[in-house]
Amino acid sequence: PEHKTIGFYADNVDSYYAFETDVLIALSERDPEVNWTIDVKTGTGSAAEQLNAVQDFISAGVDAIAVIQNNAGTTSECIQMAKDAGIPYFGMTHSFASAPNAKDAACFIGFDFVQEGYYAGLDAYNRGAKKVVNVEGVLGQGSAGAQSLGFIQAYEDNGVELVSDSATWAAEKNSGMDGTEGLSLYWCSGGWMKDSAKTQMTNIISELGPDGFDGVYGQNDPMLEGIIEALEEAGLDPADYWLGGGNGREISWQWVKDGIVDMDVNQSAALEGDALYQMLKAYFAGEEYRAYIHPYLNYLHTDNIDEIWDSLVPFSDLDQYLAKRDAGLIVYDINDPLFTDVEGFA
Amino acid sequence: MSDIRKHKEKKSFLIFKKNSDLQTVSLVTVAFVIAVVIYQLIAGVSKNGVVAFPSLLYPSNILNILIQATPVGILALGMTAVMLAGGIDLSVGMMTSMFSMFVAKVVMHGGMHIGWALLLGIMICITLEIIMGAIISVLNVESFIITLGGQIACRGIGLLITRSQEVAMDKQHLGWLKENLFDLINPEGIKIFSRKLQLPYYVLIFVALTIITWALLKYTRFGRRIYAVGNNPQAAYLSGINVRSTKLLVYIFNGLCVGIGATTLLTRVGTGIITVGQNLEIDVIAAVVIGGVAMSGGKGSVMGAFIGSILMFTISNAMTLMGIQSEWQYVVKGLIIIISVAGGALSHLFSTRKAVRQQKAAL
Amino acid sequence: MSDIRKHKEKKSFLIFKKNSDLQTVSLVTVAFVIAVVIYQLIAGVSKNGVVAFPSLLYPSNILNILIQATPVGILALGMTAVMLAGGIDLSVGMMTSMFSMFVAKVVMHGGMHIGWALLLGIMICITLEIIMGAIISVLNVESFIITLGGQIACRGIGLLITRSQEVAMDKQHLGWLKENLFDLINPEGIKIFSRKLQLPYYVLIFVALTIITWALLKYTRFGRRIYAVGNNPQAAYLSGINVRSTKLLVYIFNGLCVGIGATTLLTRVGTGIITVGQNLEIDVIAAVVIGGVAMSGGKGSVMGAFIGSILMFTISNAMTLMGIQSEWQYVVKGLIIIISVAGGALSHLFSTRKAVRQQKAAL
Amino acid sequence: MAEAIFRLRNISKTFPGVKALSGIDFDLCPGEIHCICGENGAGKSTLIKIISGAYQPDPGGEITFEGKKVSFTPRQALDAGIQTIYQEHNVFPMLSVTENIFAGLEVVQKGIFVNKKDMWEQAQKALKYLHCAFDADALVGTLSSGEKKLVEIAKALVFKRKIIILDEPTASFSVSEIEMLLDVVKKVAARGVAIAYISHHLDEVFRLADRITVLRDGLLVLTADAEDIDESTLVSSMVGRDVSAFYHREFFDRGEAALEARNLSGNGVHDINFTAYRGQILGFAGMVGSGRSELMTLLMGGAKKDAGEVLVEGRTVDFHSPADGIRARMCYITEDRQHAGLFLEHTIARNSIIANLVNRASFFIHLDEDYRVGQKYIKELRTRANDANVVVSNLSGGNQQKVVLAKWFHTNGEIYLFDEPTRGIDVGAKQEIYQVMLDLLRQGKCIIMVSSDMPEMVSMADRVMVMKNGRIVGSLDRGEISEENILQLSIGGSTI
Ligand SMILES: Nc1ncnc2c1ncn2[C@@H]1O[C@H](COP(=O)(O)OP(=O)(O)OP(=O)(O)O)[C@@H](O)[C@H]1O
Ligand SMILES: Nc1ncnc2c1ncn2[C@@H]1O[C@H](COP(=O)(O)OP(=O)(O)OP(=O)(O)O)[C@@H](O)[C@H]1O
Ligand SMILES: [Mg+2]
Ligand SMILES: [Mg+2]
Repeated sequence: PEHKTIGFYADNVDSYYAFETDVLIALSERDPEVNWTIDVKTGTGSAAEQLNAVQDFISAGVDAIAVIQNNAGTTSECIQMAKDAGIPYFGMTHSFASAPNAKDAACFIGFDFVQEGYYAGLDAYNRGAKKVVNVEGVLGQGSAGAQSLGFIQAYEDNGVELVSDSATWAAEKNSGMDGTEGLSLYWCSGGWMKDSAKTQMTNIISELGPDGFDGVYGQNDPMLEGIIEALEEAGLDPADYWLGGGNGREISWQWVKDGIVDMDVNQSAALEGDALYQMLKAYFAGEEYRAYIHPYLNYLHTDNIDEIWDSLVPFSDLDQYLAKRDAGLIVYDINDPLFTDVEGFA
Repeated sequence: MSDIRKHKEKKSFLIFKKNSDLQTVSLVTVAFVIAVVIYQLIAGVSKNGVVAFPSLLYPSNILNILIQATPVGILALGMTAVMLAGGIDLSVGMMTSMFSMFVAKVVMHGGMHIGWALLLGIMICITLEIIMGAIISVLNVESFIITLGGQIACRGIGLLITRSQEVAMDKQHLGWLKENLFDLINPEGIKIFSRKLQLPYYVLIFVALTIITWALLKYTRFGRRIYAVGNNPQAAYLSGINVRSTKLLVYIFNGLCVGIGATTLLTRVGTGIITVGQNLEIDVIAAVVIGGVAMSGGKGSVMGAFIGSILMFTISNAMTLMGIQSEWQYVVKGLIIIISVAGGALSHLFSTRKAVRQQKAAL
Repeated sequence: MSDIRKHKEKKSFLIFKKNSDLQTVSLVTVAFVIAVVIYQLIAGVSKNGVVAFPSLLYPSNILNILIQATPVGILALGMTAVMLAGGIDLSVGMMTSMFSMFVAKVVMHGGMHIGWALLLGIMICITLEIIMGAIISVLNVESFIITLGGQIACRGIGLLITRSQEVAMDKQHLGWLKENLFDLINPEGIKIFSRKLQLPYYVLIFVALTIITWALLKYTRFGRRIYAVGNNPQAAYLSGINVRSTKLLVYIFNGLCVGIGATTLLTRVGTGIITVGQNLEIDVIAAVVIGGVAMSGGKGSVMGAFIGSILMFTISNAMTLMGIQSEWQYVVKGLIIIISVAGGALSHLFSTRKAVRQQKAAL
Repeated sequence: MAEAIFRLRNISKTFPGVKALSGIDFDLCPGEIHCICGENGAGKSTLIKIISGAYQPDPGGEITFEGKKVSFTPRQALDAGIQTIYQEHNVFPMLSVTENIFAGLEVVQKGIFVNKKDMWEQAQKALKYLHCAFDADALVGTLSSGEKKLVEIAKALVFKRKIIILDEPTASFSVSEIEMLLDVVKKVAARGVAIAYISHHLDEVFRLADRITVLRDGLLVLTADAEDIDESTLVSSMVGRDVSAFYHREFFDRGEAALEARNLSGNGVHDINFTAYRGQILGFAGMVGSGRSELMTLLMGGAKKDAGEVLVEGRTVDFHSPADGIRARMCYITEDRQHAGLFLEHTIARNSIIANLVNRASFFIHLDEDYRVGQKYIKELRTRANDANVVVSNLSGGNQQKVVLAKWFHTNGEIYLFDEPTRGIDVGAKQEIYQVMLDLLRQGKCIIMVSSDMPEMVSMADRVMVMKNGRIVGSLDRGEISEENILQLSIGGSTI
C-alpha cells in the first residue's frame, strides 16, 4: 500500500489524548492494507503551539493532519491553513462547530460533553441530590463548561425551579453554596487534577460541614478519586452522598459496582481513535464516510452496571480494547447508528 | 562581661534590620487570618443569627492547611538553601513530575519494590541537581537559565519514561506514608466540631526536615558559608570558602528535598503524571521570597520560607471557606504576594526612619 | 582621525569579549541548522535515492519560523530592556492572556471597534506595568516577586473579564493584520517548492520594532541609561541618572511591547482565552537569556534576543520536520538552552586563555 | 635577618592585553615589614594576589613557603597562615561584623555547630584593639568605607598568622587611624609575623619598612633595605623622574563665591556653614566617619536636607537628586569607586560619558564620539589602558580612579566636590591630578576637597574646614593649615 504520513497534534499531555493516539497507531500497525507513519506532537496547552504545529506539519509535507485542539477559534485558522495547502484536517475531541469554516475540516469526531453532564444531572436528580458540589475541570475550558451546563439542564428539564435558566446560570455561576430549594450548587475548579480536586474538597468539607452538601459531581475520574479520598479522610462515608463522575475509566466501573460512586459516563478515547482510523482509511481510499459524529456515551450507574459491564469501552488498556473489539463486545463501526451525527453537520 | 551586656542592648537597635522580613511575613499572615476570622464571624451571625466558631480555625482545618502545604514546604526548604547561596532552581516542579512518573512506572510496570524505587528516584533527583549544580558552579553561569533548561529537559525525560501516559499506583504502595497519626490514639478517629482530625506521617517529615534545615543553616559551618557565598562570592572565595563546592552541596541538598517533597506529593496524588509538579516551582519560589529570602542571595531564613508556604495555602483555603470564586482567588493571591514584599520594604523604610529619628532625639 | 583607525584595529582583538554572547547564540543557531540540514540530506538520499533540497531551508519554512517567533520575539524586546535594567517581568504571559480576553470580550460582546479595543488593551498593559514598575522602582524591591504577583493577579483579572469562558473573534476584526504581503505582488500567491509563501503584516511590525528597539538601546541617551542602571544603580544615581524613572520607563516600554506582541498573538490565535499566554514568559526569558542578556543586568543586546527567539522556534520546527517525537523535543530544547549558555561561558574561558597564550608567544 | 619564610622566583602573570608581572623575585622574612611601592598598574596588587593564592602565576616560576614548593589557592594560603587585606573591599555587606571576620574560618564546637558566643567575643576584642566605634553586631553594609577596612584588618588580628599582607590599607583612613594602624602593624611584626605592605604614602613606607621593593611596569626595579634608600631615590625609581611628595602649588586670586551652605542639616550632618570660592580649594578634614562624605552627598542632592540653605552662584538651590547637582554644573567624585563610581562591566568610553548625559541636548549618541572622549582622557590622565574599549573591571585600582575623574571632567562643571580624589593614586599620577585641579582653578572653577591624606590637604587647600560628629568644629586659613592644627581640631580634646 502507498505510504502516508499523518501529523498528529495533541493540545496537552493527557492520558485521554495519549490513549486515542495509541489506539490509532495500534489499529494502523496491524492493518496490512495501510502503511502509515504517524508523527505525534504534544503541546503544553497553548493555542499558538497548535498553529505552529499545523504550520510545521504543512512544511514537512504530511498527507493528513489530525488535531486535538486548544480552542475553536484557533482551529478555524488551522483549517484555513490546511485547506490552502491542500491537506485534509481531521479534528477530534473538542467541538469546533462554532468555527465558520468548520465544514472545511475532513472530520470532527468527539463526545457530546453537554450530554455527558446531562446524564450526571439526571442521575443526581433521580437520587434526590439537592445541594451539589460541582468540581469543574480547567477554568475556562469549553468542555468543562459544557458538562456543568448539561448537569443543570437535566434539572431544568425535570421541572425543578432554578435561580435562572440553565445557560445563564452556567455562564454566571455563583459563590458559595447557593441556589434554590430544588438545586443549589457550589462551584469550584479542580483543573482536571486529583490533588487540586482533593484540596478543594477538603477545604469545602471544612466549610460546609458533613451536612452542608448531599452530592458531589467530579467532572473526571482523577478528580473524583481526589474527592473520594477527601471524604474518607474527613471521616465521611462516600456512600452517604450522591457521587457522580465523567470519563468512566476502568477504576470507576469498580467504584460503581462497589457502590462508592453512584454513576459515571463511559467516554473512552478509544472510540475516537478507532473512528479516526476508519475515517483516514476511507479518506485515503477516496471513499465516502460520515465525517461529523459523536461517539456514543455509556451511562453507567449502580443499577445497570452488571448488565453493561462487558460492553463498557476500556479507557486505558489497549490490549483489552482490541480484544473486546475483536470479540464484538463493543460497537466501533462509525456507520453504526449508535454514533450520532453532529447537529447541523449531517 | 560588660561587653556582652552592651551586645544585648545594641541588638534591639538592629533588630528591625535583621528580622524585618520574618516579621513581615508573620504580620501579613496574622493580619490575613484575623481578617478572615472577622469576616467569618460576621457572615455567620448575619446568616444564622448566632456566633459560630470560624471554620478557618477549626483544628481539623489548620491540620488540613499543614497537609496541603507539605510538598511545597519541603521543596521550599531546598529552594531556600539554593537562593541563600545566590542561585535559583526552576527545575524542581518538572523534576517532581519526573520523579513521580519514574517511581510509578518502575513500581507498577517494572515490579520494583517501592522502597527501592523511592531511593532510586531520590538518587536521580540528586544526580540531576549535581549535573546542573556543577555546570552552574564550575562555569559560573546563571542558575536561572541552566535550571530552566533542566526544567524543559526534565519534562521530556518524564514523558519519555511513561511515554506520555499517566501511571496510577496502588494504595498499598504509599499508603503507609499517609496513615493518620490520630488513628493510633483512637482507631475510630478523633473528631472536633464534627470534623475528623487528620495528621499523616508525611507531615511529620515536613516538620522534622524544617527543623533540621533551620539548624543546618543557622548553626553549622556549611550554613554560615552558604550565606557568605550568596552575599559576596568573590569575597567568600578570597576568605577561603570553596565557593564551587558550597554551591554544589546546596544543589545536592536541594535534590534531596525535591526527592522527599516529590514522595509526599506522590503519596497524596497516587499517580505518576506530568501535571503533578507543573508550575510547582512558582509556588515554591513565591513561598520562599514571601518568607523574606532575597533573590540576590545571602539574606533570609528557613522559618520565613516555612511561614511563607503556610501563608500561600492559607490563602486558597480561606478563600474557599469564604466561598469566593476561584477567579478572585488568583487576584487576591497575587495582591497578597505583592503586598507582603512591598509592605516589607515599606516597613523597613519606616522603621529605619524611626530609628534615625529616635537616635536624633537621644543625642 | 588616527584615533579612529586605531579604534577599528583594536576592536578585532577585543571582539571575543564584547560580543561573545551574540557570537554564542549565532554559533549555536548555525550549528543546529547545519546539523539538521545534513540529517535531512542524508535521510532524503537514503529514502528516495536522490538529493532533495532540505525542507528546513525552504523559503516558505523560513518564513514560517519567523511568523511563529513573532509574538515571543516582540515580547522579548521589552523583556530585554527590562532585564538590561536589572529587572525581570514574569507577568507578560498572563498579561498577554488577559489582553486577548479583554479585546475579544469588548469587541464580541461589547461591540467596541477593534481599533479602540486594541488601543485600550495596550493602555491597560501599560498601566499594569506602570503599577508594577512603580512599586519596584520606588520601593526598590525584587522585580521577580512583584511581577510574579502580577502574573497571578493578571490570570484572575483575565478570568473575571470573560467569566472563565473563551471568546472567539470573527475573521474580519484582525484579518487585516495577517494579510499576506506576497498577495500584493501576486493575488494567486507565490509558490516555491510548491509551498505557498506567507508573510503577514505583523511580521513586519516585529522586524520594525526590533530595529527600533535596537537603535533605542544602542544609540540613545535612554538606552545608555538603561545599561548604566542595570550595571550599577548606585553609581548611576550619583552620575545624575534618575534611576527610578529609568526603571519605570523600561516597564512602560515593556507594557507597550506586551500589548503589541499580544495583538499579534491574538491575530494568530483568533480567540481570547486564558491559555493564549500560558508559560509564554518562560519562552520569552529563555530567548532573551540565550541571546546573551545577563540576568544581573547591564549586559547584552537586542540582536541576541532576536536570534534567541528565532533559535527557540527553529528547534521545534526542525524537530517536527524530522518527525522526532515531542518528548525528545523537550529534552533537546532543554539541552540546547543549557549548551548555549554553558558554551558561551566555556568559549569565553577558552578565548581568554588563547589570547593570553598568543600574547605570550608574541612577546 | 631570619631565613625567608616565603619566596617567589621568576614569577610572571599575563592578563589578556597586559603583562602585569614579569620575572619577579620576592622574599618575605619572619618579623620583617616589606613594603612594595610602584606606580598605578605597576603590578603590586597582582603580586600580592599571587602570594595569597587569588591568582595563579604563569608557568615557569616557583613559589616556596617554609622551604617547600607550593601552589596556593586562597584556602590553602589561609590554612598556611597567610592573611591578606586586599585593596578593594572584600566584605559581606548583609552579614554582621562577627560573621564577616569568621567567614570561612568559623569556630566550631561539638563537632558541627558554630560557637557564636566565642566568635562574637573574639571579634569584639579585635575591634576594641583597633579602637572601632562600632560593635561586632553591626551590619557591615551600614559601615563607612574606612570602617569596613577596619573590619578586614580585625580579621587578620583574630587569628594567629605567619604572614599578613596589606594592600593600601590606609587609603580610606584619616591621620589617627593611620597612626593607630602603623602602631598595630609594628607590634604584630615584632611578634615575628612577616608583613607585606603596599602604600602610596611614602612617609608610611619609611616609617614602617625594613625592606622596600619597587615595581615598575611589571618589572622589579629594586629591592633594598630601607636604611639604604632615601625618598628621592625611591620616587625616581618608581616614576623614573624626580617628584616631591609635597606639591608646591600655585595660588590664584579668590574669585566669587560659588557654593555656600547656611545652617545646612540633614543626612547625618548638622549646622553646616561655609563658603567656597572660585579659584580656590576648600578642604574638609576629619576622622573616619566624621560625616564628610555625607555632607558631599547632601550638597550634591543625593540626600534630603532637613534644614538650612545651599546657594550656588549666590542663588538658593533645592536639589532633589544628583542630576540637579550636575545640571547646576557640580561634580561629585565619590570615594568608593567600585560601589558608587564605576560601571565595572562597561568600557572606559561608556563610563567616561555617562555623567554628562544630563547636559547633552541630543537624544542620540554617537559611538565614535564616545570613543574619542574616552581616548582623550586616557591620554590626558595617563591611564594605563590599551584603549577606550577596555572593560573597566580589568584596570588596576588607581587607573579605575582615573576613569572616575574622566567621567566628571567630561561634564565640564564649575564646582568640583572631590571626595578622596587621589585615593589609591601613585605619586606620579597624583602630581598629574593636582595639575588638573590647578588647571581647573586657573579657569576660575571652585573645588571642594575631602581628603584624609594630610600632606595633600596641607599642600593643596586654601582653607580647611574640620569636621567631627557631623558638625564643623573649626576652620583654618592658609597660614594656619598644618597637620598638627588639623589633628587637634578633629580630635578636639573630647573623647570620641
Ligand atoms: N583581572 C585583570 N584582567 C586584566 N588585566 C588586569 C587584571 N587585573 C589587573 N590587570 C592589569 O594588570 C596591571 C597591574 O595591575 P595591579 O592591580 O597589580 O596594579 P597595582 O600596582 O596594584 O596598581 P594600583 O596602585 O593602581 O592599585 C594593570 O595594567 C591592570 O590593568
Ligand atoms: N548606609 C548607612 N547606614 C547607616 N550608617 C551609615 C551608612 N553610611 C554611613 N553610615 C555611618 O555614618 C557615619 C559617617 O560616614 P561618612 O562616610 O560620611 O564619613 P567620612 O567622614 O566621609 O569618613 P570616611 O573618610 O571613612 O569616608 C559613619 O559612622 C558610618 O558608619
Ligand atoms: Mg593595586
Ligand atoms: Mg568619606
